[in-house]
Amino acid sequence: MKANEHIVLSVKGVNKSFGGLKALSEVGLEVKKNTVYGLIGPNGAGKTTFFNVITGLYEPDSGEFILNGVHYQPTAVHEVAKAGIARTFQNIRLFGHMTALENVMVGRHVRTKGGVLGSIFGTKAVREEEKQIRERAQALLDYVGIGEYHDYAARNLAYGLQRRLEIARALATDPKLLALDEPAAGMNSTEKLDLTKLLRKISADGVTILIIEHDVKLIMELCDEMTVLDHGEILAQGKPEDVRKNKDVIEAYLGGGH
Amino acid sequence: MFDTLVQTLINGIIVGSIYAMVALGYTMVYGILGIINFAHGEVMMIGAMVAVTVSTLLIKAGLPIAVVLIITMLVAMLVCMVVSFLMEKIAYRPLRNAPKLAPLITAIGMSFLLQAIAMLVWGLEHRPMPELLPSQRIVLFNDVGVTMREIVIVVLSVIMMAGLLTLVNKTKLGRAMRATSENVGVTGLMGVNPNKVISATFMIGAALAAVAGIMYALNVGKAHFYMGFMPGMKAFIAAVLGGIGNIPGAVVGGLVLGLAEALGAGYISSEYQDVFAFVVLVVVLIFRPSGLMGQRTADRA
Amino acid sequence: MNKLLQKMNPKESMIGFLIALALLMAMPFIAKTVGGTTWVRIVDMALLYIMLAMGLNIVVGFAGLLDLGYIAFYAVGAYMVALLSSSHLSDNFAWAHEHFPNGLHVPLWVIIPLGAGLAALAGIMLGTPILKLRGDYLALVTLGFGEIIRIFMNNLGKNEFNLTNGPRGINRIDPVTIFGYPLDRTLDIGGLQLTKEFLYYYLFLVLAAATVFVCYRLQKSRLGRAWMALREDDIAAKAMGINVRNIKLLAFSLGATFGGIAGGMFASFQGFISPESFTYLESIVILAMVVLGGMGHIPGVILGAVIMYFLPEFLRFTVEPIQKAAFGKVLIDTAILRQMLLGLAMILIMLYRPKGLWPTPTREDKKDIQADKSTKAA
Amino acid sequence: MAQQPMLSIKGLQVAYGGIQAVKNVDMDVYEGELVTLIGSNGAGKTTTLKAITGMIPAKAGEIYYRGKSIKGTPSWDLLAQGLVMVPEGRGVFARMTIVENLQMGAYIREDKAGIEADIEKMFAIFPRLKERASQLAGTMSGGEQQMLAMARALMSQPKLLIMDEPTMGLSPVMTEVIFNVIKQVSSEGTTIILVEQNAKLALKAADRGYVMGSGNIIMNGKAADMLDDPQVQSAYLGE
Amino acid sequence: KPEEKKADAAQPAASGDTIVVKIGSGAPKSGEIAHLGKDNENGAQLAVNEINAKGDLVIGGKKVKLELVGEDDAGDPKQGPVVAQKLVDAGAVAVVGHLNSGVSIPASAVYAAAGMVQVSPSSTNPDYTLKSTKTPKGSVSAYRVVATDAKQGPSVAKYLMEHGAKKVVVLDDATQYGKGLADQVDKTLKEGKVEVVAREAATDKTTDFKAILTKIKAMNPDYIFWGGMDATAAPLVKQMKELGLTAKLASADGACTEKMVELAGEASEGVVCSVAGMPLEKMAKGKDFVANYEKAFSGQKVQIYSPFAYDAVYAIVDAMKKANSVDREAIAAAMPKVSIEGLIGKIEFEPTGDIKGGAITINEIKGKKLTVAQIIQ
Ligand SMILES: Nc1ncnc2c1ncn2[C@@H]1O[C@H](COP(=O)(O)OP(=O)(O)OP(=O)(O)O)[C@@H](O)[C@H]1O
Ligand SMILES: Nc1ncnc2c1ncn2[C@@H]1O[C@H](COP(=O)(O)OP(=O)(O)OP(=O)(O)O)[C@@H](O)[C@H]1O
Ligand SMILES: [Mg+2]
Ligand SMILES: [Mg+2]
Repeated sequence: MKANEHIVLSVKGVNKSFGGLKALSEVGLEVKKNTVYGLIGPNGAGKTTFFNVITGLYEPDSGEFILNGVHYQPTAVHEVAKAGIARTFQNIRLFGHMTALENVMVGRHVRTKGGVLGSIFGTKAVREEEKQIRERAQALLDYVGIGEYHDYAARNLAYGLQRRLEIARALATDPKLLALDEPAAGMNSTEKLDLTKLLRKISADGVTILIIEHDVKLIMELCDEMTVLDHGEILAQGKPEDVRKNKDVIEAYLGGGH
Repeated sequence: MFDTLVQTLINGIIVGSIYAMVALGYTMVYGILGIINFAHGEVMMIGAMVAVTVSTLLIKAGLPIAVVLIITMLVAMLVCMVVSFLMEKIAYRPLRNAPKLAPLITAIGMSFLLQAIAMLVWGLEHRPMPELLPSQRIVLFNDVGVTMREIVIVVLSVIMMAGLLTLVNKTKLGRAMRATSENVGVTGLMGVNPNKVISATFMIGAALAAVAGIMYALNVGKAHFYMGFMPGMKAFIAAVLGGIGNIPGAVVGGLVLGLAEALGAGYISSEYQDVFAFVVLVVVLIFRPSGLMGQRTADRA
Repeated sequence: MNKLLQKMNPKESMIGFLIALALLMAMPFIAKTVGGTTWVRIVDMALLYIMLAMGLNIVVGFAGLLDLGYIAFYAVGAYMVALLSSSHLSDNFAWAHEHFPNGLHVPLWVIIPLGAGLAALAGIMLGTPILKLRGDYLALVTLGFGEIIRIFMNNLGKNEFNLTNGPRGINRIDPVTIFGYPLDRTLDIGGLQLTKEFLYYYLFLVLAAATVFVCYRLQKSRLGRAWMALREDDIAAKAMGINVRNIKLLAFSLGATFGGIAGGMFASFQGFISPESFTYLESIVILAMVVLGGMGHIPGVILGAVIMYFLPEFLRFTVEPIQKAAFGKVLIDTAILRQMLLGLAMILIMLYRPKGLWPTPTREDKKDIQADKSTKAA
Repeated sequence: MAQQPMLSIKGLQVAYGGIQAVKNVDMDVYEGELVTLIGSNGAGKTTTLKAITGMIPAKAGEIYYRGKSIKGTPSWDLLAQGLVMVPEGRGVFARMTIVENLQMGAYIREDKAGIEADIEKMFAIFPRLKERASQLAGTMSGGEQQMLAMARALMSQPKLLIMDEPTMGLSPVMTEVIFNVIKQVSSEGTTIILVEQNAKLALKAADRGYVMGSGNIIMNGKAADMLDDPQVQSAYLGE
Repeated sequence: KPEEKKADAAQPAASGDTIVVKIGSGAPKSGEIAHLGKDNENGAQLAVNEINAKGDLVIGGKKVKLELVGEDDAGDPKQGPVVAQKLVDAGAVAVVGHLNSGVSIPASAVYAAAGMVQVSPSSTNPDYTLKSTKTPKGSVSAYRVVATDAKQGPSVAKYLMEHGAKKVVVLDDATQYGKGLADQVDKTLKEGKVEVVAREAATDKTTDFKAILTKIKAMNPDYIFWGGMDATAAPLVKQMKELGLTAKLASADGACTEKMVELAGEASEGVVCSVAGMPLEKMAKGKDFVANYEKAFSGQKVQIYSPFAYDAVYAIVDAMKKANSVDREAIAAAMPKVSIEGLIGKIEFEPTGDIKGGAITINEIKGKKLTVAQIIQ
C-alpha cells in the first residue's frame, strides 16, 4: 500500500496492564518518515510503558505493530533493535564503567559481525571492521558534541552529558526510528535549546524521532505530530497547535501556565 | 508401606527445619547487603562448638538439663553474635562500595580463618554433644515415630521464622533494614544509621545460626570444626530455592529441600541424594527464576 | 602474549618480551635450583591454574556471570583423557576390549580438541537451561552443576556399568606423547637431564600462553565489548541489539573449553584422577584467583592464579622453619597456621585492594589529565 | 540581614578521586530563606549538596549549620538536627510501599498520631500517592516517584530542606504543584535550598540565587535581579 | 643433573659417627579428616622417638638417629605428588603414608621414580599396590601394612554369617575406603547365600541417615554393614535406635574406635566391627602404646591408624637393618625380607607389596568397651 511506504512505525490497539492497573488501553499511533513525533502526558500516563512495549521490554496484552511496512511482534528486545528501533531510557542506562567511546562502540554491535575465530586470529576483515567501529563511534561522539569526553567512564559524566551519550549510543545502531524518553530532563533552558538543535540535526539527517518530553516549549517547537496520553488512554492526537488548544490537555497536562 | 511414607515425610520435615534455621540467617544478611555470607556455616559451627564445651562443663557441674540447655544456648548465641559483629566490622563493612565479589572472597577467607581457629581451640577430633534433649522414640502410630528433640527442632524453626517476619515487616528496625537493603545512602538521609542496622542484622543472623548449630549438633550427637560446610551449603540452596532475601522463602526452601532429599533417598537412590537437591533447585528456578517466593521487583526501564 | 606485553609497556615492548621469554624458559631451572624439583612441579601446576583462571575470567570477569561450578569442566576434560588414554575402558567394557585389547591410547593432537569440544558442549548444556537466571541464582545453579558432575563420576563406578571406576579413580593414565615421545621419560640433551616436570612445564607454558593470547584478543574484540555491556546492564545491552542469550552461551562454552583442556593436561600429568580432585572448593579457589587478581584484567588474573597457587605451597615451606626460628619450637600446628594465613591473606588483599591486586586501570586517572586539557582549552 | 546564617559554607572543595568536582564554594543561607542554586550540567551542584549532607567527604573548606561545624557529620545525625535532603533522582525505596516510604521519612519521630496526620497531609497535597498508597514505589512512574520523594522528606518536619532538581521529569501541571508545595513549605517557615534546572521558575520562587559554573560560585544575589540579568538570561534562561 | 642431585639428597647427613636418617610422613593434617592424618603422623613419630631413645640402631657401622619429616597433603590428590616430591627433595630414605588411597596412588609414581619405598598405614585401595610402578632398579616401591579391602571385608562378612545373618543391608560412604570394603562384604555375603536386601550409599559428610534407614526398616534386616568412618557410623547407629530398628550395626576398622563409643554413647552397644591385626591389648607392646601415645601427645587420643603408622616405621627400619644400608634402592630391595612382630601382629610383605596374611580381629562393643569377639587368622 502506498500510504504505508512513508510510515516508519504504525501501532494499533495496544493494551498493557499491570495486575489491576491498566497502564495502556487501545493506544495506537503512526509515525511518518523523517518527522518528529511527540508523546506527552501527565506523569504515570503510560508513555514509558508504551516505549517498553514497542521495544519488546514489556510484553503487551494485545496490539499490532508494523515497522517500515513489515509486521513485528515485539518479543525479543534485541530483534527489535536489529529491526531498527533504538531508544534511550528515562533513568539513564549507560554502561557505567565503560568509556564514552566504548559505550557507542557497543551500539555498533548489531550492525557488525566479527566472530570468535576472526577476533582470535585478528583477520584483516575483523581489523578493518574494528577500525571502522572506532571511527564511527568517535564521529558520533563529536556529532552529539561530547567528543572530548571519549575516554571518561560513562558514570562519571554529568547528567546532561550522559543523556547526550545515550543518544549517540542509540544512533550507533543505525536506527530507522529513534525513541527518546525525556532526553531534556535535568537540563536548563539553554542546554535544552542546544538539545533541540541536536535533535533537529538528527532529524534532518534522515532519522525519524519518537520523543517523550515534559518540556512543552521544546516539544511544541520540535514535533510535527503528537499524541497525548492520560491514564493509559489517548487524550488527544494531532498537530501541536491543535493539541495545545485542547481543553482536556490543558486541564490534565499543560496547566494554567500555558 | 504407608508408614514408611509418613516416616519419610517426617524425616524430610525435620532435616528441612534445620536447613531452614541456617537459611534464615543467610537470607537475612543477603536481603540487607546482597552478599552471600559464606562464613555463615562457620558461625553456626562455632555456636555448636561452644555449646559442646559449655554444656559438658555444666553437666559435670551437675546442673539440671533444662538449665544447662538454656545457659548453653545463651552463651552460644552471645559468642556467635560477637564473632559475627566483628566479622562484619572487619571483613564486610570496609567493602560496602567495593565490587560485588570482593565481600564474597573475604567471606570465604573468613570461613577458612574461623575453621582454623576452631581447630586450635577445639582440636581436630569430633566432639560428642551431650544429649540436652530427650531422644527416646515417641511412637505416633503403628510404626511411625519421632523424638522430643526433633519436635523441638521443628517448632523452633517455625518460631524463628515468625519472629523474624514480625521483626522485618512490623517493626521500625525491620523497615530500616529493608530500606538499608535498597539504598544505604538514602537510608542515611532518613536519619537511620545504616551501620547500626547492618550490625544488628548480622548479630540477629548469628543468634539464629547459634541455635541452628546447637540443634544440628544435638541431632547428630557431635560437633566438628568442619561441620559448618554441608549445612552451610544446603542452607544456601534452601535460601535461593525460596527466593534469597525472602524470609518465609528460606523456611519453605528448607522444607522443600529436606523433603526432596528424604523422598529421593528413600524412594529412588540415596547415592544421588544431593543430586536431587540440585535438580529440584534447577527445575524450580527454570520455572520461577527468582525462587519459590522471591518477588520479582519490576525493572523500570 | 607479546601483544599483551606491548599493551603493558609500549616502549621497550620487544626487549621486554625477549626478557620475559628468556625468564619463562629458564623458570623451571631457577625453580629447581631454588626449591628443588618440588617447585618445578608447583610451577607446572600453577600454569594449569593460570589456564583455569583465564577460562573462568571469561565467564565471571568479562561477562559478569558468577560461576561457582567451573571445576566441572576441568573434571570433564580430565575424565575424557583418562578414559581415552588408559586401559580402563577396555578393562571394563567388552566392546571396547574387542576394538582396543590393550586400551585406547589417543595422542595429544586428538585429545586437546576433543577435551575442548566436550567441555564446550558441557558449557552449553549448563548454560542453556539457566540463561534467565540472574546473579546469585546463577551462581548457585552452577555450583550445583559442578557437584552433580562430581557425584556422577563418583557413582558411575558400579560393576554393571563401570564408566569412571567411582571413588577409586582411574589409574595409569598415559603421559602426553609428542611425536611419539612420552613426556614422562627424562629427556637428555647433551648431559642436561630434563625430567618429566621440565617437559610438562614447556607443554603447559605453550598452552597457557595460547590461552592468554586468545583471552586478550577476545577481550579487545566486538564480543569482548558485548560481554562487558552485558555485565554492566543487560537491559541496555539488549536494547542495543545484543543477543544476550548467545553471548552468554559463548562465554560459558569458551570458558569451559579452557577448563577442559587444563583438565586433560592434569589427568595425564598426574597419571591418576579421582572425583576428590573436583570438589566445589576447587571452583571457589579458582574464583578467588580471578577476583583477588583483578576481575576482567588478564595480567591481574594471571597474578591472582600464581599467588593463590603459590601462597599455600610457599607457606608449606616457610611456616614451620620460621616458627622454629622464632620460638625455637612449633607453637601452632603448621597445617592449621597455613590455613589461617591463607584465610587472612584473602581477607587482607580484598580489604586493601577491593578491585583486586592488579585491576583494570581505572578511567578516573585518565580522566583527570583529560579534565585539565579541557579546562585549559576552555 | 544581621543575624548569623543558618547554613554557611566557606571555601568548600570536593573531589572524586582525582577529579575536582567542586573547586571553591562560599554560600550563606539564612533562617526562613528560599535560596536557589542553578548552573549548567556538571557544574557541581549535586556534589555540593552531597558534601553538605555528609554523603561524600569535603576535601577542604568549612560547613557551619546554626553556628557549629557539620563538616563530615554523617547524614543521619544531620536529620536529627532538622537538615534533610531530597536526593537527585528521587531515591525512593523501590521495594517498599508508598506508605512505608513515608514512614521511613518519619523514622526519628516518635509521635504516632502526628505521623499519621502528616501522612494524610501528604496525601492531600499529592492525591496520586493516596490512590497508590500500597503500590510498590519501584513500579511507579518517574513523576509519581518524585512526588513521593518530596513527601517523604517533608515527613521529618525539616528545618532546612535541600532539594536537588525536584521537578526533573515532571509534567508542567505537576511542576506547578511541586513549586506551589515548595512555596507553601517555605511560607510555613522552613528554610529551603533548591537546586533547579528550570531556572526561571526557581528564581521566580526564590529570595536569593547562586549560580555555579565548573565547580565555582560565579554569581549570587537577589533572585529578582538575577531574572533580569542578561548574562543569566543567556546562560540559563535560554533567552 | 636431577638424578644425581636426588642421590646426593639421599646421602644422610653425617655428624661424627652418628648419621641422621630422614623418614618421611605424608598425611592430611588440614581439612575434614585432619584428626586421622595427625594420628598417623603421631604413630610414626612415636616409633621414631622410641628407636632414637633406645639409640641402638647401627647401620653400616654408623649409629643412626632417625628424623621424621611430616608433611600435610590435605587429603588432596593434587597435593600428593607435590608432597612426595618435597619429601624426596628433603632426602627422606623412605616414607610412611599416605592416608587416602587417592593421594597415595599419584604420590607413589614420584616415590618410585626416586627409587624410594612408600609404606601406607591406611590406603586400602587394591590398585595402590597392584597398579604401582617399580623403582628404577626394579624393586617394588608401594607397600602397605594395612589389610586391603579384599581381606578385611570378607572376614567381617564371614563373622556375620556365623552369627545368624540372614538378611543384611550393605551401606557405604561412597569413598574409596568405604565403597571398597562394602563391595567385598557384599560379594562374600552373596557367595555365602546370605540375602543382601539393599546395597546403598550415603556420603562421608552425611549426618542424617533417617531417609535410608526408614526404607531399610521396612526390609527388617538383622545386620546393617557400614563401610565408613566412626564420624558417620556414630550418628548412623544412633538414628537406627531412634527409628526403632532392631538390626545390629557392623562395620570395619574405620568405625572400630574409642571415638565411635564416645560419639555414639549408649547406642554403640552391640556394634560389631573389625580391625586388621591383633587386638592391641593382646600384643606385647600394645598396652604401652596407648599410654605412651597419650603421654607424648597430650590431649590427643589414638584414632585409628597410628598403630599401623608405628609399625610402618619399624618395617622400614627393619629393611634398613637387613640391607645394612640407608640407601633408598637398597632399602627397597630389602623390603621383601622384612619380618617383625609389630603392634598389629606379624609384619611380612607379599611380592605385590601388600601385607602377608595377618590376623583380623572382630570386636563387639559391650558396655562402652571394644571387646574382642573373635580373632580370624
Ligand atoms: N512494572 C510495572 N509494574 C507495575 N506498575 C507499573 C509498572 N511499570 C509502570 N507501572 C505503572 O504504569 C503507569 C504508567 O507508568 P509510565 O512509567 O509509563 O508513566 P509515564 O507516562 O512514563 O510517566 P512519567 O512521565 O512520570 O515517566 C504508572 O502508574 C506506573 O505506576
Ligand atoms: N561519582 C563520580 N565520580 C567521578 N566524577 C563524578 C562523580 N559524580 C560526578 N562527577 C563529576 O563531578 C562533576 C559535577 O557533577 P555534579 O553531579 O555535581 O554536577 P551537577 O551540577 O549536579 O550536574 P547536573 O545538573 O547534571 O546534575 C561532573 O563533571 C561529573 O562528571
Ligand atoms: Mg516515563
Ligand atoms: Mg545534579
